[in-house]
Amino acid sequence: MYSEKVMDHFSNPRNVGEMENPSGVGTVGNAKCGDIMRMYLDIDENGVIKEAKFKTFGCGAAVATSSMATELVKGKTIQEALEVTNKAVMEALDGLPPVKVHCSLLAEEAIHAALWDYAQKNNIKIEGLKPPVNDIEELEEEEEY
Amino acid sequence: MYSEKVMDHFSNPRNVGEMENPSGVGTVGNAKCGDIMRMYLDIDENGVIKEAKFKTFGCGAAVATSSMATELVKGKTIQEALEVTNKAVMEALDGLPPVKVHCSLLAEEAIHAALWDYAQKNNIKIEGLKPPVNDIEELEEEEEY
Amino acid sequence: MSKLIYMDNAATTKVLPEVVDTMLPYFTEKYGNPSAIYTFAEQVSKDVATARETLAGVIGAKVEEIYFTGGGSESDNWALKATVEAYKNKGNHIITSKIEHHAILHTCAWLEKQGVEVTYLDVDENGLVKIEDLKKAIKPTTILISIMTANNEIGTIEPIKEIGAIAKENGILFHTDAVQAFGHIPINVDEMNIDMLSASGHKINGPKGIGLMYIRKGVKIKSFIHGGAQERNRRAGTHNVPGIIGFAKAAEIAVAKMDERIAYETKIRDHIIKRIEDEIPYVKINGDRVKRLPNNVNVCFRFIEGESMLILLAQQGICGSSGSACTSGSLDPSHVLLAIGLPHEIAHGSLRLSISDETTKEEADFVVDELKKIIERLRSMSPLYEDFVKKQNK
Amino acid sequence: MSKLIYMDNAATTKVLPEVVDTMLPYFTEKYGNPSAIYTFAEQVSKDVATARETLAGVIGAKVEEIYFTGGGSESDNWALKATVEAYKNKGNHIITSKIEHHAILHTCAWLEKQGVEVTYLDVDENGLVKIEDLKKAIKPTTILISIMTANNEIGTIEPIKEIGAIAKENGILFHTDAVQAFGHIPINVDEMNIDMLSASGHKINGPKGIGLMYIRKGVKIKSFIHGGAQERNRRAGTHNVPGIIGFAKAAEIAVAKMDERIAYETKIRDHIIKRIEDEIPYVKINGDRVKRLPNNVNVCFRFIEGESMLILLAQQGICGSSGSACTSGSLDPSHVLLAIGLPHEIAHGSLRLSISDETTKEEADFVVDELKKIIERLRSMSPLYEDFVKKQNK
Ligand SMILES: Cc1ncc(COP(=O)(O)O)c(C=O)c1O
Ligand SMILES: Cc1ncc(COP(=O)(O)O)c(C=O)c1O
Repeated sequence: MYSEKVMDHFSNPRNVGEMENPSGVGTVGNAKCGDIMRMYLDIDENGVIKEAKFKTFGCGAAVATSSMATELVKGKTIQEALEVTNKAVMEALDGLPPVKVHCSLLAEEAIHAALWDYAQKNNIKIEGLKPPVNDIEELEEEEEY
Repeated sequence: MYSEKVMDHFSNPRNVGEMENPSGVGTVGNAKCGDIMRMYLDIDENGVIKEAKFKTFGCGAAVATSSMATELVKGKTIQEALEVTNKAVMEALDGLPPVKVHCSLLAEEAIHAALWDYAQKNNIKIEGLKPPVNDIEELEEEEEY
Repeated sequence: MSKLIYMDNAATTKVLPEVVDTMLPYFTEKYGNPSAIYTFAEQVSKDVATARETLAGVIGAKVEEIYFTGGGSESDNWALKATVEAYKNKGNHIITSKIEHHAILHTCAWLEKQGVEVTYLDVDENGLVKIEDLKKAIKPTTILISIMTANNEIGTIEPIKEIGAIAKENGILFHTDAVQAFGHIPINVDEMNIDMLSASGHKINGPKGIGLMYIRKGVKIKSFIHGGAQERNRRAGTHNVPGIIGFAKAAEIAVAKMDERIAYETKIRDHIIKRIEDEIPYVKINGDRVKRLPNNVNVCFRFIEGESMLILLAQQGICGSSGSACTSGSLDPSHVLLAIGLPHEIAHGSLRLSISDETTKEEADFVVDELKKIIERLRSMSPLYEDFVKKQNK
Repeated sequence: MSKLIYMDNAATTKVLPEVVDTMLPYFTEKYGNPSAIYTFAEQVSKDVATARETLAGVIGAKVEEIYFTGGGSESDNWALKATVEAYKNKGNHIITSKIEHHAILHTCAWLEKQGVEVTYLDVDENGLVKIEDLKKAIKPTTILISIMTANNEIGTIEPIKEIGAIAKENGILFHTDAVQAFGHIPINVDEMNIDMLSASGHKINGPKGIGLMYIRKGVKIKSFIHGGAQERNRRAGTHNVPGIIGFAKAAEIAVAKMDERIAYETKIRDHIIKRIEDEIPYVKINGDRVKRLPNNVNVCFRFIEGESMLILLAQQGICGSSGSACTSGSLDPSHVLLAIGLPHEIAHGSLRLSISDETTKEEADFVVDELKKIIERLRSMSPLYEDFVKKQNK
């Protein structure tokens, strides 16, 4: 079902983890739909992404696209990072099965959400960046299983 | 599909043939339905069936029931022959598949038709015998194939 | 019974040993469900995809236009019922022929009860649909034309290219029941403008219980068997993997040797027909002499009934079939033989011998030799023959 | 990948070698069409009759009450659609449950579009239909109750004896989808007042592409696949003889070792469940603990998603399945897990392990050991788990 690249990024995901004091962090997706991606970015004073980390709840494609997205934005300027589209992520992964294309959209959104957070914190405006649709819902306090 | 008895009477039918001057002859069935039975009887002055012959156009069951019917009526008086019912013929053959039961009815009818013919020729009335429903149609004169 | 001489290949065929060999691993080793995501099943899924490709190739279709079913009957039912459902806004009239297989005719009868209008086209004395009749039958409400590629009883090959062209011209869908033709004679869904096509594995030396439906891309089609998401949501049910693999292997072999087989079978077929016509009186060959499946011989022997003939043939090890009523348990003989204009009493005496490329000339000759004796024997006990002879002698 | 550990027997099973051996002659030797009248096919016809007898015996049915189909999905479709057609003068209301297989649910959805009224019963948190709800749902127009014998995802065994009794009391037909239960647990159609029952060959180590429907004598039923006169005119299509023979052989074996297998599988099942509950935090076992198929383990691991888990398991050679949406391509996770009241995010993290009597304790332990590592790993990369831990530590 998945390409070798996808399987590689799923089995050995790059940049998994949290960040203590990220320049920006964004969480997108929806637990109801089974996909949540959180991306942390460390951005230096020149606006270059020095480090990226992620955590993902989701399928193989979701994990692999998160991993690939962090790889792709690392070392890029904010403007360059904005051009890391879902198409770019998919291509870098040698494609995804049709039913999984939405996962790559999530990766694009996660980058945007993290950059938005960075912009908010630093009170700057990033050309071409829209506020993320934050559709992650608070984890309800269910009874313990 | 058929019992051994049926197969025996089909493969080695008893009493196949015509009769020169039969005491009675009856033809029943319908070429359209794929079954025609003709029975010839030779009846002596005491009303005992000395000889029976048949010709049949029809399936395995039709042939076997004709054969068995001729066997069963041979040596019987007319009254006894009237009691050779389709049930008797079937039993003597160790049964017939359900879809073939109508063939045994034909055998009973053939006996009756031959007896009716005998009665007509000799101007006598046989107790319990009804005129045959002669539903055999004249062979149409089709073009030659 | 000595040797078995199997001449009922239109009913079902022997599965080729190579086909069985190809299927075997999918029972006990590669048994995974191709819908599963683990590696173990992924290979199976790929093999099913390859099989689909092979089968698509037989009729010049695209891979994604092939849907697996449980057999030819299911495909036929699906084609008719789902088209009626999908196109009910366009109309509710179907055109078919009087000589279709019961899988089509009985489905049509059922549809009529649901209010669908069905036109059953007459055929000519060779079993050919008349193109003029077809044209006349088309109405603004006609949504589907379903005409078989080749008839299972008399072997007549219908003018489906012409029919497809007419369907296309009139914006009507064209379905063809190709159960007897798929893998036997060349079919191309594009050249022939076929929108839907039914085929079955066991008619081409493949396994029983597997069939397919070709559905042209763009044709709206509803599911017939609802449930799981298999076959792109159009046909539910766990894939019959060994069946699919075997069907494809059989098709591959059939296509590879099609030309050769057609030539060989045609020769044997015509030899049988010639000998019967030359050596047995009062016979009629049914079906078109030329537009005919290479493996089909169908003949009526006057004055005798089919089942008796079949049993006597069977006693010599010969397997054939008959359109006689008595083999089916109904009263009427084959609707196909009646549709080509035979009177009942003649239709009752029909014999179909459907050969294969394994049929030898010796077997063919043996069959005709035995047939001669059997016909003579049955005529000698036939009251119809008795009457006929008496009439002749008058 | 080292050894294959197959724990997806609820999806499909390996065909037993003895079953394959029994089928083999019917491909290349006894390939005759059982409807034919020649001796060559007569033996096949007898063997099919014997197979029917064996299968009837599994559920205490009469031979003539068993009809062969192309699989469980076809049987389910047939049962519902044909009952609606046959009993339309009586009413048009069907009662089923929210946790039925899609072969039932999607057929019901289709029937609703045709104007049929369907009540989908809720189930309790263990997946059990509530008898009181069933009683309340019955109307004068109710013609059919269709409740599965055992659920394919969570393994819950429904109270079908009680349901059958209620159906009978109210003069309503009772159909049960026994695809997961047939040959696995005892079923008796008379004791349980079952009028119709669906089963499928490939769930009991038999072949794919063959199924059956039990239809009690006296139940009016229409055909679903129209055509030839097979199956006493009720299900057309050339018999899938090897499939039938293999299905019967598999059933024979299943019945012979049923008690033993139930005992063994239950032991392994409960061992897996206990270890998971003891050794992995934040888990929920789904389905009834006692009224449960012996081969079914179903568990939700919080904070993780099922497909990822399946892929990592597959990398260790372990085949399982998940009710996660991502395995099906839809957005919603399993309707069964939602119906037992799980929130979406938890339902997404489900794993079904369906064992067999070939599953060893070592394999079971290996699976749990691997599972522990996999769950830990996936949680370590889950933003949901991160949030959860932070909240706990507050
Ligand atoms: C409960 C249930 N019903 C129906 C089916 C459908 O059976 P099949 O795949 O044989 O069509 C299955 C299995 O897929 C099932 O588990
Ligand atoms: C022309 C035709 N259509 C349909 C069928 C039905 O196919 P199956 O028996 O595979 O269901 C047959 C064969 O029986 C056939 O010859």
